[in-house]
Amino acid sequence: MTVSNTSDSEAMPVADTAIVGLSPSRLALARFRRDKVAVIAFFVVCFFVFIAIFAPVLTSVFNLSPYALDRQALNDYGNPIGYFGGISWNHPLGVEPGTGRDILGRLMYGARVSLLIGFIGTIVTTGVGLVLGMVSGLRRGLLDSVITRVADLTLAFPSLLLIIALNRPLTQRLESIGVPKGNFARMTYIILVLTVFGWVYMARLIRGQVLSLREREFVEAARSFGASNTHIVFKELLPNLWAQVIVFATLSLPGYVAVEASLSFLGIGLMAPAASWGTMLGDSVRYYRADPTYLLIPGVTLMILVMAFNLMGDGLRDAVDPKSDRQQL
Amino acid sequence: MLIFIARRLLFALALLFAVSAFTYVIFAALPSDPAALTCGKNCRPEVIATNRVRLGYDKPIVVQYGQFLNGIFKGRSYGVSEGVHCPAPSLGYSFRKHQCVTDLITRSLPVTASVALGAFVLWMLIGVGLGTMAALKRGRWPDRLATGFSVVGISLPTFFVGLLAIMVFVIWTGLLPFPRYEGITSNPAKWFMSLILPWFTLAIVSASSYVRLTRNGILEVMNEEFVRLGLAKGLRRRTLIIKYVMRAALLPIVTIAGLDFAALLGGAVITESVFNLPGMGKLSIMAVNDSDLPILVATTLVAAVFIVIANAFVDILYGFLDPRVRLN
Amino acid sequence: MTNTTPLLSVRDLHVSFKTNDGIVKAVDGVSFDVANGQTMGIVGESGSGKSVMVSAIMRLNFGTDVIVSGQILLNGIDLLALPESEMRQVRGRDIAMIFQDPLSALNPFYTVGYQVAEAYLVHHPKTSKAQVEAIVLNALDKVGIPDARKRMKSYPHEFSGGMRQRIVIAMALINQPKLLIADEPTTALDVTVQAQILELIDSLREENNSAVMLITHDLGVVAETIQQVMVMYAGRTAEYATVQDLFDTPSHPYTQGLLRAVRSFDQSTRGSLVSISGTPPSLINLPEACAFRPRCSQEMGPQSACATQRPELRTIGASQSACHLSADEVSRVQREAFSK
Amino acid sequence: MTPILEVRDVKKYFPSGSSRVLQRPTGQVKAVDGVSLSLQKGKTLGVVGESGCGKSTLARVLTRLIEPSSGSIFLEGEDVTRISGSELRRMRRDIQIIFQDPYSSLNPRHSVGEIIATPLRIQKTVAKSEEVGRVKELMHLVGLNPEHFNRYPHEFSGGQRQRVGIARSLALNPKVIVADEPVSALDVSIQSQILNLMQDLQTKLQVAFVFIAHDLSVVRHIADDVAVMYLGKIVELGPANIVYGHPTHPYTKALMSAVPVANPVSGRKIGRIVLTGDVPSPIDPPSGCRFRTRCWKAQDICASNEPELLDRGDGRVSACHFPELEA
Amino acid sequence: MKSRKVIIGALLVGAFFVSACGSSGSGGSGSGESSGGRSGTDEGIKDGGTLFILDHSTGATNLDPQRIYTGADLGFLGSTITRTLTSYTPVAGKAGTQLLADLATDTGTPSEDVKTWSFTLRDGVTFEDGAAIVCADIRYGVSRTFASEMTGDEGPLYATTMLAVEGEYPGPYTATADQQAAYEKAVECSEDGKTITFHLKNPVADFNYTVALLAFAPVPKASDTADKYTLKPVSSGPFMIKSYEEGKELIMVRNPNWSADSDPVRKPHVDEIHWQFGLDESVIDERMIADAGDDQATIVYGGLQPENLQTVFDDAKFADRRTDGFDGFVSYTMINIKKVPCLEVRQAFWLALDREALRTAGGGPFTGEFADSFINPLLATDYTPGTVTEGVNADGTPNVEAAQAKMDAAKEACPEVHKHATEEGLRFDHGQSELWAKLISIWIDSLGAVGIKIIDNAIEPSKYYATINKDPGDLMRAGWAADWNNASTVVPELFTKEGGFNYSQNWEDPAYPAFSDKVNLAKAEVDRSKQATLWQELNQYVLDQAWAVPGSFTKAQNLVGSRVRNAYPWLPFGWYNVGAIGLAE
Repeated sequence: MTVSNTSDSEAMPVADTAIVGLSPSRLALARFRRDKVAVIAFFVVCFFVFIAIFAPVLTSVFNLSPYALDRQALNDYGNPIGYFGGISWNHPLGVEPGTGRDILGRLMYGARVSLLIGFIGTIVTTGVGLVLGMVSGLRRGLLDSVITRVADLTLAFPSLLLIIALNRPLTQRLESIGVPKGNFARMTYIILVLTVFGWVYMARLIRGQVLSLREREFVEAARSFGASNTHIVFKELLPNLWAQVIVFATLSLPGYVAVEASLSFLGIGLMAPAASWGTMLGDSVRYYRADPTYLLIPGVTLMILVMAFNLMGDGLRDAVDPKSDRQQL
Repeated sequence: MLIFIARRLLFALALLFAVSAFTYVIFAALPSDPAALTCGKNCRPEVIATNRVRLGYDKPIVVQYGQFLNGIFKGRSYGVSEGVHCPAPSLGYSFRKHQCVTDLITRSLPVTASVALGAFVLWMLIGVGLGTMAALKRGRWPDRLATGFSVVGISLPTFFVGLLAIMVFVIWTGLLPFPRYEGITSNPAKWFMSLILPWFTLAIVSASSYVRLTRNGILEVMNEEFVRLGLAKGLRRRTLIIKYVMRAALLPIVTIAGLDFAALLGGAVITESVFNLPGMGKLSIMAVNDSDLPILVATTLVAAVFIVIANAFVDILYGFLDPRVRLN
Repeated sequence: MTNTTPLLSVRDLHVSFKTNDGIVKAVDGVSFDVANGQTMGIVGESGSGKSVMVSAIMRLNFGTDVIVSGQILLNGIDLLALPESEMRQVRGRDIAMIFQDPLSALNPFYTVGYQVAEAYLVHHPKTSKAQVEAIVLNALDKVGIPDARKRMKSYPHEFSGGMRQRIVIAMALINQPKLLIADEPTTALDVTVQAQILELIDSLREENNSAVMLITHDLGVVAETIQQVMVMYAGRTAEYATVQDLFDTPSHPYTQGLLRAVRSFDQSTRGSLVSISGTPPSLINLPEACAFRPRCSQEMGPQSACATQRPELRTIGASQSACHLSADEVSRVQREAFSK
Repeated sequence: MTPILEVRDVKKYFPSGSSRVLQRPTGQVKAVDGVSLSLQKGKTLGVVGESGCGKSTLARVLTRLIEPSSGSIFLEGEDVTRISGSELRRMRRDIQIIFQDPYSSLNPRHSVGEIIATPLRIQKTVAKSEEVGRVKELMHLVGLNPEHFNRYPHEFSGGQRQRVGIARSLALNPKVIVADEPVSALDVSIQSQILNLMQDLQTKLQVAFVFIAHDLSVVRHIADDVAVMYLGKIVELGPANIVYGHPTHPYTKALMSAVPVANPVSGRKIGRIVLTGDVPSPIDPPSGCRFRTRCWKAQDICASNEPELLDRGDGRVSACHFPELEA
Repeated sequence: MKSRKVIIGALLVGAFFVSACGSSGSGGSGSGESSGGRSGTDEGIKDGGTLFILDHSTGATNLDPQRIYTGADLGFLGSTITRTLTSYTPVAGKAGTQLLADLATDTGTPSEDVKTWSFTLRDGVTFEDGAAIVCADIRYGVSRTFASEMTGDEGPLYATTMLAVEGEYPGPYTATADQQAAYEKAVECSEDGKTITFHLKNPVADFNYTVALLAFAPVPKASDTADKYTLKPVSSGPFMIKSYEEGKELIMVRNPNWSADSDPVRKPHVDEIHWQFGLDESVIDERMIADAGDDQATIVYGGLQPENLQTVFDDAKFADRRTDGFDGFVSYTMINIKKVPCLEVRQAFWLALDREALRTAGGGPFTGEFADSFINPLLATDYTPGTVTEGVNADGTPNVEAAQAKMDAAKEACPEVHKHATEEGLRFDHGQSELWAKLISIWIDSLGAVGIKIIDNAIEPSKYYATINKDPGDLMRAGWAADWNNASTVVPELFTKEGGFNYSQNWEDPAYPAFSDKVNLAKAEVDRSKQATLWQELNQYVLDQAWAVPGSFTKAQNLVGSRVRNAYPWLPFGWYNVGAIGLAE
């Protein structure tokens, strides 16, 4: 029981092996690695991303053009020849009825559309939500009220209905202000509306987080050194928000992929000949008697991707926030 | 409490006004011409021009909005020599369907309500039931099953579930007849049969997130000190779970459910499309395909009204159910 | 120790949890007795396992990932062996409990009157409404809730911290339990209120002739109201003695350190305070050796028993102590530090 | 000698119970209601009081984390109450704060090295190249292993974290440190380590402390002067040994007697004054003497007249109509 | 083969006619009568029962007689609730195109110069409320055609173009007394209300066919609800509307005030007709294939989906219930002469298009036969096989070499148009649909092979005409059928400047004046066989100038319930004589 003042006698709670500290992100990563389901889901996602990026290469290497018509694969009625929608060596997942286009090739290209919309939509939504949420949380008063009210108003609208209703006119308007016509404008529209209706959730989450973080004493500490708002936002708050942001983004991404598919299914997504999983599903619906395989393949693929993202997001959330207890599947 | 309610209702009213103005402006500012819809295949531009004036679409948006609001409270006449009158509350007249929009909505609303109500009951049963089971049997197989269900359910797009359901239950096995909506008053049995698939489709998709919400909510409350005190008092586990845990855990869930239900009342767009139910969602989709602006404005507005009312209702209900909110 | 048959007798209690990082031995072989009408204190720093232990006695947190072994005998009946239905009868009737934070311990959705009544009705289901109301009123009066009849209908959040704790006490005592476990009952309260609550508990104990187990991290609290004390460190018993003996002749180096630190607060002179160096150990994969060794001023070196063996509880002087030091060494230290 | 820190009649009122309809506050919480203090270089002023007495608000007002509603604060004789911009930044070097909660006061995403270096970076007092050296020096000063500078807060125990907090507050060589309950979140066995450290640092660096605590016995050791606060006001203020030796205000007396004494014989219920009831709400404090509702000596005058802080002749002041003066 | 209708690809959802594209080549040899077995006969027919009609669309396009212009609707409503002065013979086959007196006592009396036509009303003809139908009702009905603001010009406009009304006449709702008087001078009504006389601007030799259009049906003024009349028109036929709910069901019941004696055309068998809307097309097919319960007494508004043709036509068990035949339409692609003033490019377009692939995507040979004329072979008098550009393959596959040669020639002859077609691209307007989402890629591919760039412009169906009226593209898709047995309802309508549906803007072409003059000649020709020769020559002229590309003589396939009888295709309307359908036990 010595009088201790400058001693380093306090027992180190962590084994003294490495002097390099384990940052919370590394800890989360380690926890994530232990979650087998999440890791598998992560690889599935990677697989789809890989396919999407290299779709042109892959389809040309394996000769699975998504656009080439194959009359030989169809009978006189325009239906695929052979079982299960015409599955064959030439067409590993069969062909599209009516045209004989290769389904695997179209799926690969469809992955590009789905993931592109998913990723861009998520990034834009998250970005907008993050900024507005931070502003709202940090600046109480008028700006906060305005943002909160706009959020209330946004939530009061039936989003899907408006997205559907505004599709044509707004796409046209986009085209008239110089956005390249056709699918580019359509994708721009989808991302735009997803953002308009999606930012609220992110902003609310971030606002809440900021409100609680700003009460934390380390923010006060920074202010007591004369830290500027910029410092507080970028050095103190943001590092604490990233985890939440990433988790939220991961969990909302599959939502956007599914929304794109639903919109395309309702006929307001992308247009032919571009392949999107949603348009494929929308088309395949007509063939559920004649060619059920055609319906199942894009449907199940979509489901697998969405599920992989969800499971990965769950895993990430658990890794980032160990308190949120989710049993492994 | 009365002040709380009054304040909440006032806010709802303001929001409603904002929503209606916003809806009207959004649609009115669009580059689509409602007057063009009054015209057929070999239509002449003069006809469109005349009708634009007659319908008031040539006037400034503010004036149009004023007329629209006036129509809601006082009714309004439309068409050739004002030949058509829609009594209050008039939400407009559809020249495509030759009917007062209010009539169209009152006709489709019961369908949507039937869909929404059944689906709501089912999904709350499934969601809250499975979620509770998962929480109580945490870590064991019922938990895994429920969690698995929720992940799969969340990952399935509604329309895909619906299509699969038709494929499996109607076409392949023939267990159910082809869905065709029948009013509950005209034939309750048929009504029920026609709605089974839509109910389950919506329920499965929506229940998934409720499984999670319930499970996490219950686990969280089970860690609360007051639950331990209840146990320490000697309360039965069952009593404890119902009176202490469920009450606290379900309160936030019920509020979310209220909002979801309201959103559904505005039209289960995809489900109604897949199952061809002549509800609000289907009406909206039809209006979109027909570019029928008056209907779109009205359905959007009605849906928004449901959402706003549900919000206010839920807040007020929360005030009644949670004594902590009641005072402030 | 008292001569009477103990009311509660805990024998070799172990409680451990499975976590992702390993097994946490929160309680690691603890034994003690509580006699009728006695006040027993359990002292330890945060993480020393005291709260986990009382939960185990009440069997409050039995989940799949908690492992409990040993014996908890209430009047000779092993609570750990009881079926849940019988255990439920014990809770609240034979053993009642007061929690640290009265706000989170009260159910926010029900009036306090309802909650107090519920505590009674669980064990007296056939009581008439009027009777219950009278009993509840009486209980609230007793713990000093002013205007009890009116305030019965209030909700917990409408009360101040001290009043809430009084309500929790009323609830705990309404069935006149044989044993009252108070788990840090005053930690969340202000000093001036703490005194009120401690006095209340003590007076009610006398009135009901209950035994009280008071869990605290504050040696000062122990000194005032308690007869028998157990000091816990890292899930194990460090020392077990009467209050007088513990304060006069502490025999475990940890107790000695604690006491000296606390005493030095009370002295009026300025100057360096006495303190125990280091920090409490992590309970994951605790070594079998003496848990206090890294912080111990009397530590006998890496080859000694301190580093290799777990010290058993044995009688040293007036207390029982889990230390490898010999009685002579202990009394030497006691002489140096504590004899005035 | 000019006190290093002087506070004159500082008040801080918070709006409360705002009505949402009109967006206008309906009441005020008088968290700090006319507090005057002074502190000499290298000395420690203890501020004691129960929760809700306004001591944490006072700490934040002193460090300009909260703007006072009225009153003045002088740092080395210079009025710093209304300064802003670069002047305020400059002033922040001289007055620092240590927080109560060693968990929430350290940013979990920064290594302790970064945490300690933050004030250096913000105030740019140390060249980038010397930063690491300065951080290690500070860590050594507060008894942390300087090699651990790139570890993260979660890898440290509560006591060690509080050391990090202290190191950070020392980084800019402040003249005054306001310590807001620096040890109340720590275990007893750790508390004295931290208090010792603070005393040592004061000796070495001649820094003045405002030491805020609810525990009288903790303050007793470290403080040269003690101020007792009740509902936003100082009720008694004087040299520690005098106030502790013989409190004149009933509240001080009650507070002292309420502290459990870790001695079964001497401590047990001798002259214990148990106050009834709880601390009233600061939104609507009692008229006159704020302590009267719980005071056993209260008479009519206490309700009508607010007692002033009067010098009791021995270097301390107290605010009571019926002080317990030495016979 | 009378009624005319415009179809825009598969744009009219649920339309009978699944049109894809094709081209000339194999001549129109189809009989159009390959009706399916028993269902077309009255074998075992019993009076009574309910006939069900399944429909994908969400409601009837129109029930207002003055606003109806779709073949199937004209036939359906004409056979059930709306009577006209003249009508067609209710039998299968060619005999069905024979004109018959309906409300009138005969098929009309023209004046010497065929500029005045009188009809005398039968005795005992009544509306559903029992009120006698008088000539004022017909005059009022016809006057409604002029109210463009109300009808939106949805119905045929023959009344407005043919009747000799002096000055402007805006219809009965907004007309001044003078305007109304001017109209009533053109459409005279006798004192006794029995005789109606139409005064025409120009001679029209077959005006009695024109009045068979529902636009000339009677409407009682007292019951006219203007725009809303389309929801509940007053019946003059054997059925009347009991209830109509859009998106759900239209129920027709028997009209008690209709007497069989007064009606030589209609022979109703069933008691009620339930027209159900808003059904999924695939569901309709599934139900028809399953043929269970009420579906045995069901017919379908719209045809079989291409994906189900194989199921139905590969299986003999459907032989008695399925139909497959020409529907009277010719599908075609108009080329905007203003934007593509270069014959070579237009011909290259013709040569390069892969009509075979398009036909396959639309359901194979069931789609129709490659057309070589804009006049359907069913208009036997006026049809003769046309000659399309040299080199067009009869089997529908593209002739890339020939097309390329034309393009090369175009590069020399009209470099600007060539550049427009190959670099800027040609905007192709078509209705948006799932089928078109597939077809368009075939267009892009096959025309791309000769360097013609196609810019896809899928237009939402509801805005199709509004869009192309305002801003026509380079190419436009549609289908056409004659209004009555005369190519005068085809060639002038499609290819003269005055025609209602000319989107080729061919009046810019130097070759147009000659064409226009000849059309006027043909219109005025009273000798029917001379007139037919003129139409044939004019048709060939259009082909030579490549103002448009004929696609195919479209076919439609259908399936009826097993109890359905008398469901024979009624040639003038391309659908069943619904009012005459009966049910077997």
